[in-house]
Amino acid sequence: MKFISIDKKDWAKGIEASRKTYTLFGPVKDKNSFLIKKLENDILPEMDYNDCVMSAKSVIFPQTEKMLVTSLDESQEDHHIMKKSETDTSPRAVLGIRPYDAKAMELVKLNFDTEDYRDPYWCDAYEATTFVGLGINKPGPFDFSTSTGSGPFEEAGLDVLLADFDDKYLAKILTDKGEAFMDTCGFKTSADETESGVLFDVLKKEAEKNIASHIDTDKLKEKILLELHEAPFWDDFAFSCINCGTCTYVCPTCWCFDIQDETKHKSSIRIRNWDTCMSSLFTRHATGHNPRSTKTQRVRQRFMHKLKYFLDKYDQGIMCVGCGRCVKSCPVNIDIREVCKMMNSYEKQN
Amino acid sequence: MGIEKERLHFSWISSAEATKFVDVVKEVTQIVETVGPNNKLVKKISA
Amino acid sequence: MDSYTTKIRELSANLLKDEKVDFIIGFKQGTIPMAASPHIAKTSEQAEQFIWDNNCRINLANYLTSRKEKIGIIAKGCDCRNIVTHIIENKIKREQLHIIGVPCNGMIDKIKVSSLFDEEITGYSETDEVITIKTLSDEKNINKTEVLKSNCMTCTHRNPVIYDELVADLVEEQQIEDQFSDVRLIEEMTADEKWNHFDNLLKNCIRCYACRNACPLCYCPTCFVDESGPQWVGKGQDPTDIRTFHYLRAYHCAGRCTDCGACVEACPMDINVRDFTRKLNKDSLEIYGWEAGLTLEQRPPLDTFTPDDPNDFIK
Amino acid sequence: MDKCIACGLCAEKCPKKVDDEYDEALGKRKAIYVKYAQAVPLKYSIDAKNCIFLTMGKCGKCAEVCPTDAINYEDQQKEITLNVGSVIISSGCKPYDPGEHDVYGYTKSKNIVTSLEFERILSSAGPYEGHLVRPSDKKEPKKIAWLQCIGSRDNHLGSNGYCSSVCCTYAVKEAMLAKEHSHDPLDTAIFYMDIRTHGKDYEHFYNRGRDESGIRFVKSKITHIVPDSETGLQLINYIDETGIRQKEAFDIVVLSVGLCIGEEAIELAGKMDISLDHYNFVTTNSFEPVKTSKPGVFICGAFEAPKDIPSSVIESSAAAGMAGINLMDARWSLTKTKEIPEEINITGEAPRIGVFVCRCGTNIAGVVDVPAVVEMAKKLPYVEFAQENMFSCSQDTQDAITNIIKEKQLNRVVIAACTPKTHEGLFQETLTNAGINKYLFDMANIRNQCSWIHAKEPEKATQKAKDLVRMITAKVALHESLTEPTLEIDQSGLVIGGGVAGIVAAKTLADQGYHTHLIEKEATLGGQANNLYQTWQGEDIQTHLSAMIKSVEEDKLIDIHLNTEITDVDGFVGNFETHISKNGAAETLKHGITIISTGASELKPEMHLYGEDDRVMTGLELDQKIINNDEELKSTNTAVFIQCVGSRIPERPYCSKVCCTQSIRNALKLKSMNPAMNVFILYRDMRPFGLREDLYTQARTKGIQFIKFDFEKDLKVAVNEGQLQILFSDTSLRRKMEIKSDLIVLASSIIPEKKNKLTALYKIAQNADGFFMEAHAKLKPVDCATDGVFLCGLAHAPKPIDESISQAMAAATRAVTLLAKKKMNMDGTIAWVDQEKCSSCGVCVSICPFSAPSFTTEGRYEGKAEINPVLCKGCGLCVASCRSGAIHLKGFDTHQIFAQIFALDEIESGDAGQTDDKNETGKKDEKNAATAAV
Repeated sequence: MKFISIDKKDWAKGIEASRKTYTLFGPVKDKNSFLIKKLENDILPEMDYNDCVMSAKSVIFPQTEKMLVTSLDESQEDHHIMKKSETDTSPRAVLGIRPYDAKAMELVKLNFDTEDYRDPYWCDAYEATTFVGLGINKPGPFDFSTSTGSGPFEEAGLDVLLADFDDKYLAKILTDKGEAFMDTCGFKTSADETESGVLFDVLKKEAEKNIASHIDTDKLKEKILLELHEAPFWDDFAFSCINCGTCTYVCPTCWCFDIQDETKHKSSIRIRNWDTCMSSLFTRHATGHNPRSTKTQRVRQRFMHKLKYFLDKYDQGIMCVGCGRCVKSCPVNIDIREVCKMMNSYEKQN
Repeated sequence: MGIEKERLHFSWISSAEATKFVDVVKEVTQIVETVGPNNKLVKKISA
Repeated sequence: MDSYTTKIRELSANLLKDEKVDFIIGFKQGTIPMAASPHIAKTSEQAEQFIWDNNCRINLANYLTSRKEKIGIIAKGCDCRNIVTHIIENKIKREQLHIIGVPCNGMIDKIKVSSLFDEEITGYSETDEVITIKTLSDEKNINKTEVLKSNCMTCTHRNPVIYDELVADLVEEQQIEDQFSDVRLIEEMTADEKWNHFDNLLKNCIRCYACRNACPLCYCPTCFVDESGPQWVGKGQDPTDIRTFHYLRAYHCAGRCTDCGACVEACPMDINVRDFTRKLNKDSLEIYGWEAGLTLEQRPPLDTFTPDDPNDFIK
Repeated sequence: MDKCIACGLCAEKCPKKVDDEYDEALGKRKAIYVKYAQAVPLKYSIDAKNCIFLTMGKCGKCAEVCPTDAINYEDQQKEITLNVGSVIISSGCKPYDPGEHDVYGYTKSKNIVTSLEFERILSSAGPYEGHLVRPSDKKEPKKIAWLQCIGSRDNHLGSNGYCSSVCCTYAVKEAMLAKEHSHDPLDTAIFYMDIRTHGKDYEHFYNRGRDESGIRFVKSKITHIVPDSETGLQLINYIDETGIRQKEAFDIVVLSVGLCIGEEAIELAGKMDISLDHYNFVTTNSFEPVKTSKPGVFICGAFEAPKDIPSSVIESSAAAGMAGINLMDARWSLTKTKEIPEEINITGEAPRIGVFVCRCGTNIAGVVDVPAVVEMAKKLPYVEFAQENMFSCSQDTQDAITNIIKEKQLNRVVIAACTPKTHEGLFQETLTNAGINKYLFDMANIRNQCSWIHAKEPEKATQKAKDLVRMITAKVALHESLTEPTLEIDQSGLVIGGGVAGIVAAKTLADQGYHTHLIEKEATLGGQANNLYQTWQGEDIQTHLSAMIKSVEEDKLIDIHLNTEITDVDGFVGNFETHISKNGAAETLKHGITIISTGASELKPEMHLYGEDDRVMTGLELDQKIINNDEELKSTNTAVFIQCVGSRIPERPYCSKVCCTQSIRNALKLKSMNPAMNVFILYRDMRPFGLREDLYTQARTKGIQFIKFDFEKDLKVAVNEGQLQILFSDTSLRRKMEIKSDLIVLASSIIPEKKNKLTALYKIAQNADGFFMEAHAKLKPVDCATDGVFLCGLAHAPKPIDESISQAMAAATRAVTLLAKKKMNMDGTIAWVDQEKCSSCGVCVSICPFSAPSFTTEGRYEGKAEINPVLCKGCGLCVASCRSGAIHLKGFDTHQIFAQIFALDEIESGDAGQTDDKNETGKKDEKNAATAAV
């Protein structure tokens, strides 16, 4: 494994150098919180951040994405023919991404890139992106990533993992893509492999030790789906839910979208927008029938999908990386950790 | 909301007050012309 | 606030024991600091989970919409005003309700509090006037009045306007000299400045509609943004569509909004959604002398027409 | 005549120009012509006296050009015999001709015109297209004068002694309009004897003319007018109020000519054997105001007496009702039921639109490029057929459209023509005749909105016509068949108020065969008439009143409810339920119509020592004394009547109409009791209108003193050494005056009940004075804005007993027109609730002025709003106010309006082929369905 040492004094210069080749994304302070945004010229990523309301998923999967375009102008030869919208697949890099967010991308990839179907919009963007993660030295109180198969120094899905050592970053190069990015930045100071490996390990262990929040998922797999489905606790969880869908928007692993056509004058576009299973519109049929018409059904769907259906279908663990964003953002404090606890420990009463 | 106040006008005009209607329409058109075209809240869709 | 909690539990347990109500809606302790979660108690044991603290910000009237049961509800001043609006707008009947009124001293603003710290908050406790905040490496006492929610700072109806029982003596109402200074700042802007102000305000909106869903006034079976025939608003992130949603929602609340702040509380993106409704509240007060949810006798001014409605704006 | 399509080609080619009598000879017309643009039927006719062919035997141009071969030079007058049971005469009057005995220089100057000529000058369809100019040189006038009482209130040769009743108000109207038409400030002056604005709301109008428009009112006697042909001005010489000679020059002098009876009318009366009075007006009595001396012959309008439009319209209804009573048994016997083809069900069919663009002769085609509009229409989506018509409304075109609809299997129709206000019903009938629902139709008004107002910009007019047609076609494609709710009409009536008007209304309803409830809050019937002595014609009121009361008491169809108050009202036209409290006991009356005749009362003044000194009394109290034959009256030496007590003041700015006549009549009565008595009438304007002027003349000859007092200065009543004295300023002598009197009669005003609770119960409006408002002052003077509610008597406005009676007859007759239908179809364009979307908030319930929305009380949608189709007027208030978007207006639904707006947005392109646009519509549906889960 290759390690590179980056003196923080060289950081800005390196980032500037990468702009020639890469479009950069990273955390930016906005009012009281941090958001992952496109880094405009002269803007550096705020690497020292403790939370980020939204995950980095919009870099690959924008909330609104143009898919197809059509001209209705009959003087044009190709009028009324839907064509794929021009998409930007030039190299981009996400700096300072949370390791669990990158892990989430891998989970999402299971949906967008399958043997049968490949979503070109998502996949092209994913392939064009270099993920430069930053290990979390001081995990926050909501972080329960270690119990979801991820963790503060998780490497899955990342191309580079940075570790913050006060005056320098130690970069662990995980892929060729990652190496190429480092090259472009001009970060070339190799660090000793063994020594760096140990330093990483210490930091990682320290960080993992500081994670106070845990969930147990061990029994989920063996639970009988229908029994969980019919469990009585759903009503109680659903009671306070206001169906806002905030949890799905902030979630790094939620991937649902809705397709819309918009027409004005002689132009028509087909776009897709994030959708949320919390909305009753999500499943409403054109007939008016709605298989998930009640709040309880919708709340159950979200947690069952994350903690049971996904697990059963892909055998890649649960569809949650433990970032804790939904716990913090939920206006009525519905806590996935509590739900998971109930599901994991549920025994059908006879 | 940031739309110029010149773009909004209320008047009571009875169906019998054709003259007043004409006057109000003229006045409003004139005022709106001085403000120019409204590009706010106009959605653009480009293919 | 402990005395409130004790009293709430006692009153609730009695109501449930006497089968005066089918269930009671209140708050329970949240799973994270500075959170209280809406809670439904069907038994007197479940009533033991009720709490009251400075974090009971969510408007519980929202949970009454179109309920058929006999319901007990723990309600502070703004909740009560929305209960009044609910009754007027046929969302619930007065007879269905047993209102346990909570004289309120204002709720704290969790974002204001967390912005005082660089680290994440890990612990919270409170006494009457002081809250104590813990982070991984710090602990601080803060005077509650310094971190009040902004709508609580200008609230003049802290006491329940309608109730069956009270958990404590009524509190003294605040005397607010200038209730709408924030609105006035916006009113004084030029058209372009206003445009930019709202542009900036909405730039992070993710259209989760949490503001709408947290609002007790937003109970339409199909909201106009969800309507597809006709589709009034585009569903994407086009700024025009985002604005249209917020403006129209505000207008639907005109003369009905109690400034409970639930919309702001629910917003994950820290957008001060009240900037829209406050102006209409100010106009309602100045034009019609009307504050929503104070009387069962009258519908909001924009719901009705009377020949003596002010019409100075009509030339 | 059947062949004429009014294309106007004949008139265009006719070489003979004649003075246009419709424009009062200010303009020209041809020898073949239509009298005026709105003539019904719109057919050309030949003026035989001026036609070159008919007078000289050659020409025939019109027959040459006529495309339908409609010219018939041999047409002759025919005699037709009709067997009828009743006859109504409404032959009207003619304006006084000031040229016959020309004392005002009418024939000497073009700039001296009659008021009717001035109306034509002001009219946009008139000789100067609405530009206010002097006829002599077409210059804009700076000053215009009106001279009142031309041919009226004048006993000179050729003139008439009566007051023409309408001229004061119309002069104010003309002066106001003239000021509005004028670009520069216009000076207007009205020279008058008395201003008689006695009709409902006319006094307000007079006040507005004077105070807001700045019209000058000059009380004067005109001596003569000197026109100056060089300047075009006319110098008016007159004696002012104070007797001083004055002169003033004006650009135009308008002679406010009165109404008189023409020779033809007199001849007709002779043939009909009905008696006329000394002015040749038809003789009637006050209690049977539309009955002539000959049984079965009824009279209405100005042939009965000079009167304005509202009174004429009221009388016409009354006459029709009276004629109807005789014919009651024959009702429906001559009616033919029209055969209507069965309606074709078009559900599920794609729209097939027919667009018919009307040329309206040259009316539209003269400006708008009609063929271009048709060409554009042909390319619009769903349009199967488009063509132009010369006159879309003519019978043959109607038939042609019917055939085209059938042949092309059209299921939507657009007519681009004139205004739906007048023609929508006609075209809807065409659709009905073709077997398709009449709501599958809409109109584009390309006449009023294009060719008329953009007459000088034909290109823009054409573009706008295309836009309108494209918009309405987009909307029509989305129209659906609508059914009209049918309403059974309860076959009984309710009359509220048992005064003279109520009694007559109830009796008229009963005479027409309808069961009627008559409610009176007092213990006896009769109302104010119980206090009245005589009508102005001298008929004894008490005798007549007791006969009338007896007739309703004996009528088996009338239920009289005395001591009864109304507590609540449910229901609506056809099915009212009125809850009453009768002697304290509750009862509910069901009825189909309601007539409101709640009357008004006499003001009890708080001035002039009234109530403090027994010698001061109101007019009604004097009537009562006369009825009682009070001996004291005979020994009175001096009696003074003070007019306008409580009327025409800022607090009560209306004229009470009856008091001038009542005071004169009682003054005469006092004078007859004691010829030596000094009788004074102190007045502001004497208003014995119409034929009542005779009474005024008579009073003056009998020595009754009429003194115009200065209203601006105080009039005081005091007691000095036991003697009543009146102190005031005389306007002509300009002196302070004092009269010592034994008796003071205050002509106290008529006051309505302000905030009458019936306003809320029946949803009818009161005007600022507290009188109930009619639906339209001129066109619907006895109908209320609420369907099925009618008005009569003093509750509507102050009026004398004969007018109350004719209005009561009119109200009952209007009610009968409704009752006789037995059921009625309501409009199909009404609101409906999508209950899935309704949030039950109740805004619609609270905002509807007609109480149409309510909450469903049972079933799946319990608690959701629903709309009573019979009550809904389709105003759209609920639709606009529904936050949930649950309420829709049939025929004007959101997507229909949007289609129109989007169609406006489409810039016309010749290649907008239909198939592709269909695709677009299809795709919109797809878009709506695209909200699927992924």
